[in-house]
Amino acid sequence: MTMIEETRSGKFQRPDFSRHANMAETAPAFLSVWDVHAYYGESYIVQGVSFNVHEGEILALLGRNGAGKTSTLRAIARTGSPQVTHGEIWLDHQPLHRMSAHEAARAGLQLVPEDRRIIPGLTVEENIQLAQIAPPIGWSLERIYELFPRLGERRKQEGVTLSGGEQQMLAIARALARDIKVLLLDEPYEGLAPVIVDEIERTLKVIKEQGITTVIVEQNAIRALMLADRAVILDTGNVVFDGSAQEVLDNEALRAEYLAI
Amino acid sequence: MGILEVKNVSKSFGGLKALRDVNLSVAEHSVHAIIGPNGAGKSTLLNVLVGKLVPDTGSVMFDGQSLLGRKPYEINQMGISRVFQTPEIFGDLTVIENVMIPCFAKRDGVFRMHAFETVENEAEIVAQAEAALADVGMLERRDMHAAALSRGDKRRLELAMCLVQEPRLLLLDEPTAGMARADTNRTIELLRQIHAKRDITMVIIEHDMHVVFSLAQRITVLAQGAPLVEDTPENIKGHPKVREAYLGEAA
Amino acid sequence: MLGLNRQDTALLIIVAVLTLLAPFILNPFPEGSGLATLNAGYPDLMQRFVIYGIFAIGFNILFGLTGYLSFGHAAFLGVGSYAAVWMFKLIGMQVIPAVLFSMAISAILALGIGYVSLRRSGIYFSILTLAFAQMCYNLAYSVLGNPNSRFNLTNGETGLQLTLDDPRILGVQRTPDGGIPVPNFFGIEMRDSYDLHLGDWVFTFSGGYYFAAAVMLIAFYIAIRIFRSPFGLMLRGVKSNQTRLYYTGINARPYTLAAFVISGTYAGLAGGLLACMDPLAGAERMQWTASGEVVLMTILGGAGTLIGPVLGAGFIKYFENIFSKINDNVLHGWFAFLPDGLEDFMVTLVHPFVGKGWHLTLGILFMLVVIFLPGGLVEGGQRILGLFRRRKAPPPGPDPEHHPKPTPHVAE
Amino acid sequence: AAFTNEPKGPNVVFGFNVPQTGPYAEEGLDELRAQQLAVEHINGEGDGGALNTFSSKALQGNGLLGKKVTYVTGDTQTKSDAARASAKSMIEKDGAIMINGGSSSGVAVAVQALCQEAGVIFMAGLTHANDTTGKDKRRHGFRHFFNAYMSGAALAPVLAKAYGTDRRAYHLTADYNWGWTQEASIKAATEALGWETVATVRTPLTATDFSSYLAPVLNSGADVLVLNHYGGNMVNSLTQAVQFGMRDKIVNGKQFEIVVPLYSELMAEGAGSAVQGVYGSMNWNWQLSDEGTKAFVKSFGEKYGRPPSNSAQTCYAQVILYADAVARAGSFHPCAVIEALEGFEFDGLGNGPTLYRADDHQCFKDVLVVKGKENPKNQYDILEIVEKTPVEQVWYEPDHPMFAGGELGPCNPGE
Amino acid sequence: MDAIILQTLNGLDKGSAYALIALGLTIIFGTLGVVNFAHGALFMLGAFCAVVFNRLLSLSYITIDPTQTDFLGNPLKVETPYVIGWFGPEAGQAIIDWSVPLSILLVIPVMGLLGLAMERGLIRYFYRRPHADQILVTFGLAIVLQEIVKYFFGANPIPTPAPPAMAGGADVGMLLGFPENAIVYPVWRLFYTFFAAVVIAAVFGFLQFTTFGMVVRAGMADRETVQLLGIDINRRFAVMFAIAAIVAGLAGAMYAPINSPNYHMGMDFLVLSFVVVVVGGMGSLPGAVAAGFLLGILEAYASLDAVKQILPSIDQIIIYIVAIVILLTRPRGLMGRKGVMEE
Ligand SMILES: Nc1ncnc2c1ncn2[C@@H]1O[C@H](COP(=O)(O)OP(=O)(O)OP(=O)(O)O)[C@@H](O)[C@H]1O
Ligand SMILES: Nc1ncnc2c1ncn2[C@@H]1O[C@H](COP(=O)(O)OP(=O)(O)OP(=O)(O)O)[C@@H](O)[C@H]1O
Ligand SMILES: CC(C)C[C@H](N)C(=O)O
Ligand SMILES: [Mg+2]
Ligand SMILES: [Mg+2]
Repeated sequence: MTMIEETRSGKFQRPDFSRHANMAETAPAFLSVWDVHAYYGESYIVQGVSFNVHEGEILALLGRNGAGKTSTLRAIARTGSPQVTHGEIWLDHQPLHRMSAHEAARAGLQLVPEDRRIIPGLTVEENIQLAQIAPPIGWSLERIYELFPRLGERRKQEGVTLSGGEQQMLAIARALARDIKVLLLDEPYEGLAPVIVDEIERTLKVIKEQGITTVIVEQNAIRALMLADRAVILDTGNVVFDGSAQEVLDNEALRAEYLAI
Repeated sequence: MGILEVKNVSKSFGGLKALRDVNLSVAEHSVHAIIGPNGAGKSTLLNVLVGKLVPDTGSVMFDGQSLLGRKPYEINQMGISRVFQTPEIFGDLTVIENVMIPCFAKRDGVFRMHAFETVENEAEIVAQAEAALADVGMLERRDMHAAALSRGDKRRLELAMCLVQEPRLLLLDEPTAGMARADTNRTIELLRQIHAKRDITMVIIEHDMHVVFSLAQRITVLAQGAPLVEDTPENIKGHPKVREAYLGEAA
Repeated sequence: MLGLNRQDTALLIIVAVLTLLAPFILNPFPEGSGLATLNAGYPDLMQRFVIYGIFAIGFNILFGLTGYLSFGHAAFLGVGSYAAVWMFKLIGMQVIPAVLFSMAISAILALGIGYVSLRRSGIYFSILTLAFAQMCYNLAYSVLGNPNSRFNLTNGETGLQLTLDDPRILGVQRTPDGGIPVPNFFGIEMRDSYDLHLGDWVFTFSGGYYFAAAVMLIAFYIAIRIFRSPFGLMLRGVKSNQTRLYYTGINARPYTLAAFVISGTYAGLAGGLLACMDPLAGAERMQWTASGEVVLMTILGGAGTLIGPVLGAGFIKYFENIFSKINDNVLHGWFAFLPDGLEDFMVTLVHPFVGKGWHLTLGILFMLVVIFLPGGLVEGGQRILGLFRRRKAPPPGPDPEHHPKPTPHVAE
Repeated sequence: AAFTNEPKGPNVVFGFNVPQTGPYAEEGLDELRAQQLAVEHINGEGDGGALNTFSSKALQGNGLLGKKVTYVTGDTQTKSDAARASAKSMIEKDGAIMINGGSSSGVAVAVQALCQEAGVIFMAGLTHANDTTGKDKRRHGFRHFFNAYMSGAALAPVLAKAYGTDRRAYHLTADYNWGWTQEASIKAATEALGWETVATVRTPLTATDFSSYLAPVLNSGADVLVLNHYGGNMVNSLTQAVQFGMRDKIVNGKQFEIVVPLYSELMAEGAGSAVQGVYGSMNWNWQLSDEGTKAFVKSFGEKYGRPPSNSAQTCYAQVILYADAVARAGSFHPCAVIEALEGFEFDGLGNGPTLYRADDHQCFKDVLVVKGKENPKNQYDILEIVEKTPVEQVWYEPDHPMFAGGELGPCNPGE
Repeated sequence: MDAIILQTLNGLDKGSAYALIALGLTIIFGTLGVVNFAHGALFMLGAFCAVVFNRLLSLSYITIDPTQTDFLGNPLKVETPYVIGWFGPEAGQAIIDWSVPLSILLVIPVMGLLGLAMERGLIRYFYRRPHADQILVTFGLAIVLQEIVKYFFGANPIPTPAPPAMAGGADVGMLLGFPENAIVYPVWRLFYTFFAAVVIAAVFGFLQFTTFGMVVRAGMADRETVQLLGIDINRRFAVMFAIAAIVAGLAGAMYAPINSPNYHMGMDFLVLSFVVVVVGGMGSLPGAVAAGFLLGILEAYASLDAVKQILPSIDQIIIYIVAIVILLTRPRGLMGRKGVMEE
């Protein structure tokens, strides 16, 4: 029995998060990250991060360079590096922390990594097709090309020769090609022209409307906060703020301290 | 006559015309920004400048000398350094060593057989490298493995590697992408200072308009491989075509 | 000292002391005891340790620093040997000109092969060097080795040997009693040795060994300097990101070529020394297996480390020479203290791994080392040192619940 | 010490240096078995084997000059370098006073030169090239095995008788010292009887697939194929020649034939039915009926459950011969041993009366011409002896052109 | 003319062996990125599977025949294979005779399992390790496998005949209008070429017309990302490795009648097959196959007497010369993909 099946059969139960201080919300969390600790070799990078994301919301995960945002996302996606030594991650009643990366992906999680990770040697189209091999499958090729016509034009080109921005589109397209419940975006706007950023922002709203839950890491914090419902701020591997996005926008002191804006 | 003169440069990849008849003149000691939609050919143009790509037609002159047909290291030795869009650093080396290599390149040229000296004893080089790291705020990471840096830090390291060469022409391909806002501002400040202090010309590609408008003296907008307009930042901001094709609501 | 920092000086001194005392260290077991078979302190093997050490040190300058994996280094070793034997045949039995000539010839060959092969990188480079070396081997083995042809430079499979009627224009053709003279260093014959008897122990001090050891120490010292030099830094830059180097104003090619020539010269030096210790040069020391051996030595010891290649060389040579000689006779000697049935059982148990089975043991050890010590033997040493250090001062552990696990060295 | 490795304690050490790994390993292992057997016999263990039939009675079966014989073994890997390293370690580390073994002429020549320099005796094992006792001879080296010239001299008349004198031969030759001298010897001997040599082609020692060398044979007009191959080479080239249908061909109106000048039981076993009817020569064969042979085969067969190969026999004989020379000289001093061996005539070790010629340290005795058996009765019954060529017929003078050049040099006690 | 035809056949035959070995090797080396020095050993194990299968079929019971004697004069022990006991002398003997082609039944499961075991137990820990480490560990493994085989089967080549029906020569010349017996070529070698073509086609079909090949290539380039897309790349790597092992094993088993198997036959082929793979171009299956045939045929032509008279010893170095020329004129071999193993 795989983890997923075991969970569905009710063998595993969600932990009771109420005893955790940071969990102010009462609504049931869709994605729960609870006390995650992770290391790169000897260096202790994620130092007990906990937060909840509710179904259908957009959460902005913010912090300075090196705060551990990427590491947190990678820990959630079960990449194996950083190595998670402690903690639990639950996605819609499934214990992600017991799964391997591909099982987590099949459970409905998708990470768009910060360096895009377009696969060399594969064309644009093959890069997308690759996402449609393992179930569950999401958007069709046509629908994706409709959203990103540029990719359609370049479908036979090798993915890695795309321009930086085109690569970013491809990375997002790859996520949409899968049927996802939670989308983890690591700096999706980086290197994109402002018009495209607008475009993607609109796409994210569309995605949200379809009920997909999103965690977004972005250096352009203001932009991310305007989009997001809630925000979590990390500093040196610890959660220093967990609350509504508006609160951050309003609280200048907070922004100055942890985001320097 | 600018220090950098690009004339009628075209470059195709198979059927795709990435650059069509690009003309560009960069005035000496100016900061010149190139902006434009994704895939417009900005990075391709830089690749032509540093010798990574050979254009199909056209000429590229730097300070009166043609750059075409020269090897990347020769172009660098002429005083042109580049920051790449995805950071290119020496991952296996420490941060300080990363910066020392360009120092040596600057001092010794393309090749010098100094097999019997000791790196640590090169006080002048070490000092230069440390100063450059201090400039970008990375001195405390001096002995870290470069591969273990976070992405923003890699960017800064690469910037330090270019700055330490005191180039005459600095090519920056999205130098602040992925940097936290505070650091972006610091980088803008740093670039501004360097520009003021030294006789340096900069060509900068950025999608972050805050950076572009704070630094650039002239802006060229590239679209579909050809220059759309070239003008001062104020005029570009208000240019309707640019707003539509590129800036969107941001400006 | 000598322009080295403290750590490197310490390393050099330790290596120097170990090489000087090798005759004692390698002969820990008294003569005549059952375990005496495991002694390695006899001239020939000690010479091999240091000579292959030189070979591996040189190989590591190329591979360890630049990452270019040459699969043809044995060609330089072989050419060095031929060059030295030719000097013995034509000029005389003094080793200095022979060794210098070896280095010169192999440097020239390395320049040629390196110039062409370095146009490619990665596996393509490896195969080019392999192809060149195999061509050299075939030339030496058959084309230039036919005794009936005028161009018999190598004497084919039999190997190039000294004969009584070689000219030796600056030396003697034959010794007073009519034999072939012996290679010497200003009168110290390479074959000279002196036995020191201490109780049951016998320690042999050999002229050839000390000559080779001195050369190895010089070679080692030069290697340290190269590792620590700006040149070495550039080479590591090549390994790490060659593209970046080009855009930083550095032409990587001359650097890699220089490294290639230096390491080829080291190989030639080793080949020349082999011929000094034993003036016969055979073609098989140029075969790919020989090239492969130095690759294995370097990786086994720890590529890119200073001392690793020397350790790797010693390790492999030890097995080749000592384990291959353990026969059932010796095994019975070892297990004689056991009751008969058990003795036979133990002998049967160990038998497949020694004597003709020494390859098996070596293969298993290769696997164990690389699986459990990714950094090679050097890493093994470091871990042992680490254990001692840790025992002295346990670091204040973090919250025990979140104790960091060491990164697994094998990637899943 | 007066000479290298003068035995001081209760033991004297022999060094057995044979290929234990690599393509000739099987051959080497058989040699090792024989060497161990010889040591047993010298020390008075076992049934004494051929010591009982040996013409010299100097060995009493109570060790050697009051010392017990022990031995060390080493692996030559069939490479000159490795063989020399191994021999050196036996001499330098284990104090071996005599080195015996080797399964290739290259190795033999290399180790022989080494023993000369070091001042110990080398009793060559399996080496068949003329050079070992020809231009590369050494005072300290002795060869009991026969050589390529003798093979030619013995084989040619038999071939002429079986196949006629009007034959055209094509040689495939292993491209190294041994192959060359064998090719030259067989060529000379057959041409003297009227055969014509169409071509001589060298094949690399490392070759395993000979098809591209065999293809041209058929169109060359040759009607005999001479395979100057040994070991794995021979097994492959012979079986492949048979697969190419060569044995069934009629060329020039004659049945096409294959000859393997140097045979070995172990290789014949490897080639299986392909050897049937193929001629070759041997130094010795276990099916000989002289007393020495019978005694040795019995003692070897009982210990190891298989008949000895001719390389085993040669190594056995060499160990006994060395020990006997020491016993007769009453000393381990190499010069005394050399003197005792030079010109020594003996019998009873197998294959009849034998002379160790003083001029070049080559043994002279009868040579066997053998043929692959058509209907083998058992697993070991592969070869049959066709003729025992008398020693006179294979005799040559030391200054024969194929052996000229080189000198024995002085005796070198070392130290 | 007939010499050229014969050498062409030889080239095809040799080329088939190179191509088959290179095909398996390039799957591991070019696709999975593992420098597998144990690939030769897999080839050798395949050949020994044929030997073992032959021995299994020839498993015998012993009776003592007092009328005959062995070499020491004792009564002879006669061995009769069980299959002959069961199926009668004729059918039984036929089964034994056909043991080599039948050994496919043994080779596929054995080599497949071995490949899986090797990948799961060892190789998978080395995907992300430097090539140097891969070389060391696989070389160690190759030695171990070789020594084990030597321990059980001895150092001598073991004759493993083709079935009698295919053991002789075929008169190829007659088909081409030559006189009788002008061009005779061993039937088994012709069969080998045919067999190689079938195996190559099967592997190509599997990898080109399914997404399997693409996924493995992608996984090789960036395994983490592929896993993040929900694909269990480990399983696919293992399957790929098993396929490579089976191909090597089949190549070896069918080669047994051509070259009697011995324990070091793998090493003999190892270096050449690396050359073939690299000349073909890293990561390219068609490249490996093309290079295999190209080098095989060139090698055969280089052994033509006419050629050798002009350039002595050319047949021994032709492969290396061609390799050098190709690698210097085409940076990535015949059909290599950019970026594979260039770092
Ligand atoms: N592979 C690695 N090995 C060791 N340390 C690492 C590794 N990757 C990242 N780190 C360290 O972990 C810390 C957190 O890195 P992370 O990439 O998570 O930061 P981030 O918040 O995403 O920063 P950025 O905004 O720059 O992308 C940094 O200090 C970085 O140096
Ligand atoms: N090697 C190549 N082969 C084929 N097409 C290429 C290659 N390099 C670039 N292109 C194409 O050329 C066009 C210009 O690319 P370039 O990288 O110059 O864009 P850019 O302006 O830098 O965009 P961005 O802002 O997104 O980085 C793109 O459409 C890209 O797909
Ligand atoms: C081929 C060798 C193993 C043996 C051969 N008799 C020789 O003298 O060289
Ligand atoms: Mg990040
Ligand atoms: Mg770009």
